[in-house]
Amino acid sequence: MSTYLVYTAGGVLLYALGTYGLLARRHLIHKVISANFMGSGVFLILIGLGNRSPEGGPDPVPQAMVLTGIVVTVALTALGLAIVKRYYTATGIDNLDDEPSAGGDR
Amino acid sequence: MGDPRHFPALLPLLASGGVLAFVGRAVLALPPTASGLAVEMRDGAKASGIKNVVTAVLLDFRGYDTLLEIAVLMLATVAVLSLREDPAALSRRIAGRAGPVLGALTRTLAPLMILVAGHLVWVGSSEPGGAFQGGAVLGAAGILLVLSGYAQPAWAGQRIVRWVLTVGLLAFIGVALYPMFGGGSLLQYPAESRKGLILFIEILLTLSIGASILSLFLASASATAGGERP
Amino acid sequence: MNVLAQLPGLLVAVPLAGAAISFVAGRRRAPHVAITTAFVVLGLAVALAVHVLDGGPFRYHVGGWGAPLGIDLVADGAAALFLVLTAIVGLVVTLYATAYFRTDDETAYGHGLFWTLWLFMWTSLNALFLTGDVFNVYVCLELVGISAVTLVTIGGGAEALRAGARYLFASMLGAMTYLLGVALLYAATGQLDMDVLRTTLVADTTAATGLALMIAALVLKTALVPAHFWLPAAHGSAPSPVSAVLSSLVVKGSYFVILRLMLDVMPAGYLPGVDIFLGVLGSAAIVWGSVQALLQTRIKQLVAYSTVAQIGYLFLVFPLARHGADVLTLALTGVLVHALSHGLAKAGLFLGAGSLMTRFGHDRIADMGGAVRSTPALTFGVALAGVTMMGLPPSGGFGAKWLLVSAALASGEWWWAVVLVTGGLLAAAYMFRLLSVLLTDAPTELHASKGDVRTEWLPLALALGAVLLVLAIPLVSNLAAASNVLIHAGVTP
Amino acid sequence: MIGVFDILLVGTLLWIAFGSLNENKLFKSVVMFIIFGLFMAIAWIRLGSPDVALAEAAIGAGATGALMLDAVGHLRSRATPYPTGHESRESDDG
Repeated sequence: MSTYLVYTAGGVLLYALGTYGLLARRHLIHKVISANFMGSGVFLILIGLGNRSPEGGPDPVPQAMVLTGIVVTVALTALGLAIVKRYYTATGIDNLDDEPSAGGDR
Repeated sequence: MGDPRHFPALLPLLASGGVLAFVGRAVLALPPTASGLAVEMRDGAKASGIKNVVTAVLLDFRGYDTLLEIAVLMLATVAVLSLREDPAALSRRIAGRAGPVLGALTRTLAPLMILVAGHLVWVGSSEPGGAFQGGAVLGAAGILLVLSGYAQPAWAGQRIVRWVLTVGLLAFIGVALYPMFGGGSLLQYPAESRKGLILFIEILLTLSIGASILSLFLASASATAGGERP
Repeated sequence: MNVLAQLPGLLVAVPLAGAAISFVAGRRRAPHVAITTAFVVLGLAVALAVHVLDGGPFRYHVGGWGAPLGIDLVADGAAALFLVLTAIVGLVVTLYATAYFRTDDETAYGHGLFWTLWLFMWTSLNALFLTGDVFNVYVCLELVGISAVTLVTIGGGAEALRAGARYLFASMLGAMTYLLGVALLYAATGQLDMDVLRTTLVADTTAATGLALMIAALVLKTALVPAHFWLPAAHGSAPSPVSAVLSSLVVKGSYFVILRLMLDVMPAGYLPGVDIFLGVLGSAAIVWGSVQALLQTRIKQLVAYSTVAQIGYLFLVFPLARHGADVLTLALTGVLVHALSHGLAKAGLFLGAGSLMTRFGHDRIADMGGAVRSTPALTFGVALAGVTMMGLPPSGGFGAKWLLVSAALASGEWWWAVVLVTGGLLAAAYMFRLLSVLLTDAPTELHASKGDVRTEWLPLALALGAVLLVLAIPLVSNLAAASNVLIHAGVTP
Repeated sequence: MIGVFDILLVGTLLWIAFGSLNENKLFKSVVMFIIFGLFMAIAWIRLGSPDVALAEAAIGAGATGALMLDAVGHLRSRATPYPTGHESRESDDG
């Protein structure tokens, strides 16, 4: 047992929690938040496991991957929230369980 | 637990429990020491003259990931713009509701953040920092300025705004293509101009990441202030 | 500059530049940028295919580093095939879209941003077919995902927004799971390059878990039953040119990565049972998707469920690949022909369905009687696409099924052949349901009395391509022989 | 060596994440999400990744948080024109 394992285990738990939230929470914004937690979980696992270097100092490759991942996640989040807002304005619905009453689309 | 009908549902519980067991087992099976590509990367970075190895990985060894990532950011901005309800909404005032506290905070914080962003880019090749961090701070400063009403971008999809959003990506593509004319491959900076080109890209990326993050916020925020549905 | 050596880099950089320029160009000039880009990319893709046929597969070191330090692109026969398919469908869809999307309406279709989004998607598909790096796949998948979701919602209807939201969450789940898989794989092996992984992969719990997660995520993105729940709504409610691209190309992007991981990167039997499991899911997809297609009353929903079924065929290669080089060669050529023929025919069907909906002003199959009299070229195109979908001779679909059935029989596992034949019969049933209405000689009342030449004839062009593909099977099999899967399996010297 | 600080930090992260997902009032959920981002930044520094910490604070907590607050505000400002029945119970934040 060592420090990297604490953060990695936290990452795994966080990922599982996010998965649960994404599938179980009803409100769309809660789903977006859940996906972000999943992302943070993966990032913790990446960098946690990159901290196993015997000669000290974390592996730079996972760090670069996480930096990329953070930017990608904010892009996904922005798109998700934009769709949620537009959908809510159009229908007044904030989840995926209810069906919109009038679906007029080509 | 919140909504008794939805939160403790069986399928999500099984899914996340399964993930926990499956991934947990895999993590515990790992040896306690491993160095991945760290050694190769450090040696490579030493040869290329960039002291911050993370920056070297992002902009040099795996610069292709970064090129596509800038594309992701610009794509997301375009995506959010395409989801606007009313194209005119963007040109309306979206802020100007700062209280005295936020106002004072912004007056101190925003210039500081812009300085920090510049500093991050400048030191990025040797210390923690670089285009991503600098750009993010720059974008955050922009959001703060807009929220407190100090900046009023004429955000109307005009040519100039489109250019600001695109120029970073276009310049990056240009720099990526440039080595091809000398027989190199995509993003293969010539050794003699490598450091200069990387710094040039860093500065461009900082501005374009900052602009993208700010416009991600503006494009969506203005939809709120755009008034009622037509 | 030696253009031939630079083709992989150009195939990504050119459409990316096109996307950026189309955004700056504005609503009116963007279509011209898109058309220009489409022609250039088609030229580059064909050149790459010819180059690979001539000189075999090659690797392209982005940044000049080479794996494991840098990222490598892999130009082999299979990648070239998918790139050419993307370019052909892409060009036709671009031309069709110039007629389909009105450019004079300020608010219509994402404020004219369709072109930029579409070129971004094209870039990401090209990048996905070329990449040889498992983390780079993640970035490409995100580019595909974001552009696809946005293109679904671009019409702005409530149904499309709902479908887009569902698609986005499926996409997020897939992306995070894929990245988790990469994290475990990298932690176990310290490598990200597929070719390095291929030569260094040893039995290891963590690496196997990582690869299993990656494949699960890709299966979700490919919409293989039972992970297809997001597809029919998304493909059915998107604007028709978008549906065409989603069904014909986007699902193949993630499929292609599965193909690489399963048949090239992992040694045979590395994930025991997964190959058979994927084959079983594929069979289930063929049956379930076809039955659902039979039950649909709206034309685009029928076509979308047909995609669910057709995706199934692509997964039959995995159980067949266990039976030696000859069966693998037949099966791989079969799925490649199937991917091409489905790509062309399905794009034709969706474009045709879109034109029919524009002409009739609704999407109810039952009320589309007499289409053959009022819109002969269009109806003929839809019918011809249907023929290749059923696998009737002579068509690309027939060639694909023939190869796959031969592979199944040669493998001794005849039950895959039963699945293939059943799938063909079911496809005939649902296509016949549609065609029997369209081909009736009933008087019709059209919503739009005149159709644009592009929306009338382009579906027919794609369908003809899918039929004539049967003549190009020797070419496809040469490209299959030049794919890394067969080279590393020792089939091609 | 397991540091007490590390265990406390990871525990806090998980606790905040759970709280954010278990909270029915959206506004509170989002605020907890932003606080989570700040704690993540500390975790990155502990893991020797100051580059990631900077990005997390600015993007993860900052920009993402601003986007989410804006979305919550949007949903709240449009909540009135629609008759109840469509909205789930989770959106009535106070």
